[in-house]
Amino acid sequence: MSMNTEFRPTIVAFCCNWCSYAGADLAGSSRLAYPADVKIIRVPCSCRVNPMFILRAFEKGADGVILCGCHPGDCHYSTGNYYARRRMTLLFSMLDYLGVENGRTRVEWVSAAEGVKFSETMNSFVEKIRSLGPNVRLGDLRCKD
Amino acid sequence: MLKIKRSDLGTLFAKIAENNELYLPVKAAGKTNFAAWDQDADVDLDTLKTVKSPKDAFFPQSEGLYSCDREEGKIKITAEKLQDAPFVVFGIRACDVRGIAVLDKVFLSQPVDTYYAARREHGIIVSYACGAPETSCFCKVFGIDAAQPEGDVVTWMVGEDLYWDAKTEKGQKLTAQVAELLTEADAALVAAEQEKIRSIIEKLPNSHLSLEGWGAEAAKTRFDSPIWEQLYKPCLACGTCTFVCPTCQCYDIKDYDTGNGVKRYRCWDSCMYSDFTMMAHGNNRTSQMQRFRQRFLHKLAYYPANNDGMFSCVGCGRCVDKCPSHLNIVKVIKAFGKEGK
Amino acid sequence: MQRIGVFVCHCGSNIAATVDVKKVVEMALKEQGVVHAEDYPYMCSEAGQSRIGEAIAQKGLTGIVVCSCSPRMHEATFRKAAERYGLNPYMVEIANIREHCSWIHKDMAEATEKATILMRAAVAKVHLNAPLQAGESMVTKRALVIGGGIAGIQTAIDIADAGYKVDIVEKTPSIGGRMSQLDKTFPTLDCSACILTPKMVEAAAHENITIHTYSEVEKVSGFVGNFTVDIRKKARMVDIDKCTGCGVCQEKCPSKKTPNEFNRGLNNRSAIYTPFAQAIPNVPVIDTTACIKFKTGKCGVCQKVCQAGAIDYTQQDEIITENYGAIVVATGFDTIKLDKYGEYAYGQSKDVITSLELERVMNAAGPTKGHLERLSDGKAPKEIVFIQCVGSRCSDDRGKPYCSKICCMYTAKHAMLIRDKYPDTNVTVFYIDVRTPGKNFDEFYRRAVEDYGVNYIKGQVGKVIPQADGSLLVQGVDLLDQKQILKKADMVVLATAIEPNPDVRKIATMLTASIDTNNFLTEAHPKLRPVESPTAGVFLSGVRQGPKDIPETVAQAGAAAVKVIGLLAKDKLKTNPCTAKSDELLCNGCSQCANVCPYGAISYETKLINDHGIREDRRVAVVNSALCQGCGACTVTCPSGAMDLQGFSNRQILAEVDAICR
Amino acid sequence: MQRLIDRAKALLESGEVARVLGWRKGENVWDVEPAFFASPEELSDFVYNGFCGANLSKYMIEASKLEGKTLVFLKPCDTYSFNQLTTEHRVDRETAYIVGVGCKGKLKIENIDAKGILDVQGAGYPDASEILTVKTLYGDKEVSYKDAMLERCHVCKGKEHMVYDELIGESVDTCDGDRFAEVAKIEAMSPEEKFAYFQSELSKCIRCNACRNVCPACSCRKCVFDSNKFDSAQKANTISFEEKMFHIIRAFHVAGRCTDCGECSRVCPQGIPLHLFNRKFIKDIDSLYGTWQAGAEVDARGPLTNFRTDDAEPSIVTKRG
Repeated sequence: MSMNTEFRPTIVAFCCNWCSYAGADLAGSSRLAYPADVKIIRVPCSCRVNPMFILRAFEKGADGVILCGCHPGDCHYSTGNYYARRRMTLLFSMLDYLGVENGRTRVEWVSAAEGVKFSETMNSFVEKIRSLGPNVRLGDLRCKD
Repeated sequence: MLKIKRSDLGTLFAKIAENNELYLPVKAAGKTNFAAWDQDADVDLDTLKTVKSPKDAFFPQSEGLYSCDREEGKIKITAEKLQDAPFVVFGIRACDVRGIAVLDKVFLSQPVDTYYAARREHGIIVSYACGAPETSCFCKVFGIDAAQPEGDVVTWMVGEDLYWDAKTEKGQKLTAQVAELLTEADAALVAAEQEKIRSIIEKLPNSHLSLEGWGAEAAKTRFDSPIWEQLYKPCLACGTCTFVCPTCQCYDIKDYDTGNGVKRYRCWDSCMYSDFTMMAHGNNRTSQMQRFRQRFLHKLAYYPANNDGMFSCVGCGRCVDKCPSHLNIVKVIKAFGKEGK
Repeated sequence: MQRIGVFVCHCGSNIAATVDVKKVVEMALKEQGVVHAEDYPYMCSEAGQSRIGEAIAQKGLTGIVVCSCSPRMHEATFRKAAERYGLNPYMVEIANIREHCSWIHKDMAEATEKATILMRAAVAKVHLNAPLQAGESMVTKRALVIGGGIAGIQTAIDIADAGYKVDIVEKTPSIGGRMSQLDKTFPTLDCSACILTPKMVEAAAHENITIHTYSEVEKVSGFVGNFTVDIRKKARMVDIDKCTGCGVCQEKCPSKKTPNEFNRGLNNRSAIYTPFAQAIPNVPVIDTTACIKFKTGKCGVCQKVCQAGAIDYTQQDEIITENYGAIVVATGFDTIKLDKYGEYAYGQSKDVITSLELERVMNAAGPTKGHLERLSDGKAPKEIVFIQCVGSRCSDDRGKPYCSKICCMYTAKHAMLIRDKYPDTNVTVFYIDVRTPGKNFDEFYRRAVEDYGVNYIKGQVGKVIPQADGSLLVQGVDLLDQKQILKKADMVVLATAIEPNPDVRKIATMLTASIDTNNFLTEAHPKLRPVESPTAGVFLSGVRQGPKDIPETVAQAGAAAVKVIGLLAKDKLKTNPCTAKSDELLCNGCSQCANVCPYGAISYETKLINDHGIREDRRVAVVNSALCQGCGACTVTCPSGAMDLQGFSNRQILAEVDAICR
Repeated sequence: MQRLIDRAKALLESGEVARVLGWRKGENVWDVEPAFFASPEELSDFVYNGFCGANLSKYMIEASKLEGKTLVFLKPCDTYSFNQLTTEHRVDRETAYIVGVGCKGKLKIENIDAKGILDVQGAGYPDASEILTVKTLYGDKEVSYKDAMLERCHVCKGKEHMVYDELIGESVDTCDGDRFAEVAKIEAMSPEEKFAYFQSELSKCIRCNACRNVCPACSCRKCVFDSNKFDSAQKANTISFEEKMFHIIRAFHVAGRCTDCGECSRVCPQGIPLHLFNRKFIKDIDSLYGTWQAGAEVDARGPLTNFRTDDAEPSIVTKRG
């Protein structure tokens, strides 16, 4: 299925501590595999993720960035993911507008009970990034040599 | 005096580019700036002033100095390669040629800036007389003749011909490379064109600006003038004037962390910025008035004090055109002139 | 420069079978600042933890990275260990190489490479960690309960019984709330007043409870453990200490034309009044908008007839300020306004009433002395139609999207009581669904249908048309029989949706407690922290949090009390040090961060700032670390980067990003 | 114009205001500069004409710190910025005496495609004429006022002042374009075309920060791109990524706060249509979260510090295609 078996993307996943990080833990304890290309960064809440972090990841060579948080309405801090949702919607729309392939960024709500969803999400995201190929439009060339 | 048909310039550029990197005014996304030439470049010799001056060719806005990489627990330092191939900058106006002379005094005096020196050594300046000077021009004030620029080769556009006159050894070498495309020409037509240019320059509103009171002594007499307090107020503290200026030469040195090492580079800095010359203890210029004053006194007093009275303004008028608040050196010169101080 | 120690756990074979731990150790030693790295079979064991201690002592470590299981599992363990060995606990970071690596990958080379990268990210983060100290704040051992209904009363009694002082602030002249207006309660049909009044008396008599009736919360400041509250005690015009509650003033009062709120405006009351006979305190108040003395200056009858000399026309509102450790919001509900439901003819016909009005009609102390009669002509109704879901489960903006939860049950109660007392009166109920989850609830409903012959029709009523003869024509549909129904009725009762009391926004804003789109207060967690507000120290009790019946309300009131007791039992509170912090030099004072803070933890001060030699007064954000829960919403809202989150700082997260991407 | 000067003089003389913030004559009709006038005499240099495009709201940040009130002349579009700054506590309404001035559209000298311009006749206020007569070194030329107008005036938000103490002068509706047409045109491009378009525009950027420094929403005391807080300090681009980062983040920071005053595009020395970034966010905000105009009212809560529980998911970007 994979079009580009040689290409091993770098993928950064920001996960909120209370839902998605726990969901990733559950995926782990349930032994639900997903590619090692995904590296998780723990943040307290999806609302902690600054657009700067995402652009920085791309700058330094990430090929895809995914943000996972509690389902809307379930935020540990009650409202954090609502703000994150607006911020990411606008940011992703801007990246699309600038001609960056819009599959390179994603937001997914994953609860602590959704180990299966976490694993499936990561599998499908990696698949998408592999099909898009390396990120050339948002990277900083200095990091590539 | 040699010449080439305007319509054959594409061939000339291609010929030059065979042996040299070639930079010239290129229009891209509606604005003309000096850029590397290629077959598809939209060469623009009609726009009088490129947005940025051609100083980039010798003193780029950003340039790598060296990089540090970790190797087996040790740090390996690799210096950036110096310019070692010839390159031609075509179409530099008289004021901008003088601008390079201003930079030379800074970067070529001891200690010599090796990055700049290498570029100057390998760079060939083909200057280009100003067919239609603009309202904002005031190069005459600084003794610059827009009709007769300096340079390794000087060119004029007269009618449908480009006239070519090599002035230096470098210029002659370049001329030899393209000799097959050039034909002998009558210098009298150029002289007539020069007369036309000079007559327009006489009519420019700022051609007779008085520089009285400026120069080395202004550092003392005008530093504490209350006029600065009046003048600076509209300044937004952006760097437009410094970045379009052909003579501003301040730079900052920064490190870029690539994750595997550090690339040290320098980039233009602007004395208009609040963090200009910021040091651990703070900043020696704490107000925008002080920063504003610094820029103009540098051009009109400090630089002349250190360089035999040579001003580091060349009257190109880019700041006059580009300042978002319409502040500029002409207004500064006039403000002091009015006061008669 | 940090001196970092990296400890790689085998977790038996959980990690070591998939990750080459030796290789991770080897790679760790190549990282900048790593002065010690080792692997160990079980880092979480006593022996494993002591390895950390040894390395701290011998190598002078300033930062620790443990590559092991999820930080959700053992971060606290390793932080405590570090503290035990003299290192600030917040200098420890965990690289999760089990759940996020060894357990999901099979290929050893791949898993080892990933583990190495996760280790690097943690090392990069530790480089920027700073020691953090958990702060402490004192706890004022007194609680405030806003609202004196059954929820508030129960919460107060439970807290008071545990030995803590509690104040109840009640807006109306008496405690008792909605429950005092009810006639009987489902599913037991016992008398509401009979079970409520003893609770009211108990609260009033409790040595730990102070009741402020006819009072409102005016201002709240402070934070968990340390709230300061201004309470406005409205002028009663009656001296609460002198009044004997004899009631003569109310009898003699010449102004008797004010709609009686307690009876939902179905009859009138005097200007000086107690809302109901069992009111606590049994001290009347003067409604100065109705009182002739206040309107014209002439009258003073009550003062003349008062034997106790308790009437005092000169009383003024009084503001008292009290300190509390915890606040419980139990402000209850009201029925929605029906002005958008013209089709039911409420307001056009006196015989179309809400269920709460029916409670008053059926109550012996109500406007009809408990006789079921039409309010228009006093005749006994022979046909009564109940309409369910009036404004509940509503898809447009006339009503509420939610189910009011109690209506199905009280309608069954009403129907049953009517059929029981007036067997010749027919009762028809139009419903969308009958919802009866709850102990003995469905049995109760079935009794209404089966034993009492209540006629339930699944379908909605389109229109109620008042007829010339005084009856009401009800147009409805029977969905099961697929037919139109035209029914003549003598009385129509609307099961009106309930909503939080309309003062909700004011109180929520004061407490910085968030409210949802329906104006119910939001829970800290809808499932796991249902009686806590996201604002620390603020708790929820009763219908203010969501629709519920009396037993649920009482249960929740008790739960809120337990949370309050748990808080008040502490002398000091430890505060989470991973809180937001504003850099005064960068702060614009623009207030955007406060807009997104769910806890009201950010305030603004004007301060003299010395910004690299420029001295000026600036408005800057200040974070109250006792209130901040560390979500980080403010940090992204802050354009200048002045606001940062300790423990998850911008630079720390960027360092992790860089380490992963390099 | 004389009415503005007379009113300013009267207010200065009565002591009601301590200074006047307006525009000062330049060497030519077009190079007017924002200026403070401290005395009635200085007002002889006051000017208000078609080239007074500069939005004076941002200067009120500093003026708010001074003793006494400042009379500030604000055009209709400038008042949005003033309100937004008031909302963010950056200016103090109490220290401003706002005279709302009429606007007939503002001109951009670069839009007058002529060499050696000496004078532009017909750019005055209130007697702006439909045809400008341009005197140049190389002969006279006629240009229509509309053609010489700033881009923003063609998509004007309207000539109503959102905040003022008094109004002086007439306005003329100049709106003759669709504010979001350019954005929609780019949205319709293929990713490759979009990328190529922005790459060519942004590669002109010289990081002079004029767009940032003129922007009334970019009112940070210290910009993140000047501080070490994010390791993001950048002075000049070294490669194209940094310009993109700068412009994306700048647009993001002002999203929901940008009033679309158009100053960024007006001042860019390289003519980069910077408003296309901000307007993209405005268009998205309007369509996703309901029409929003920053600065229309004081103390309104902006769309990025607000939410609805049923907001669109970020995946809408992909779905929209």
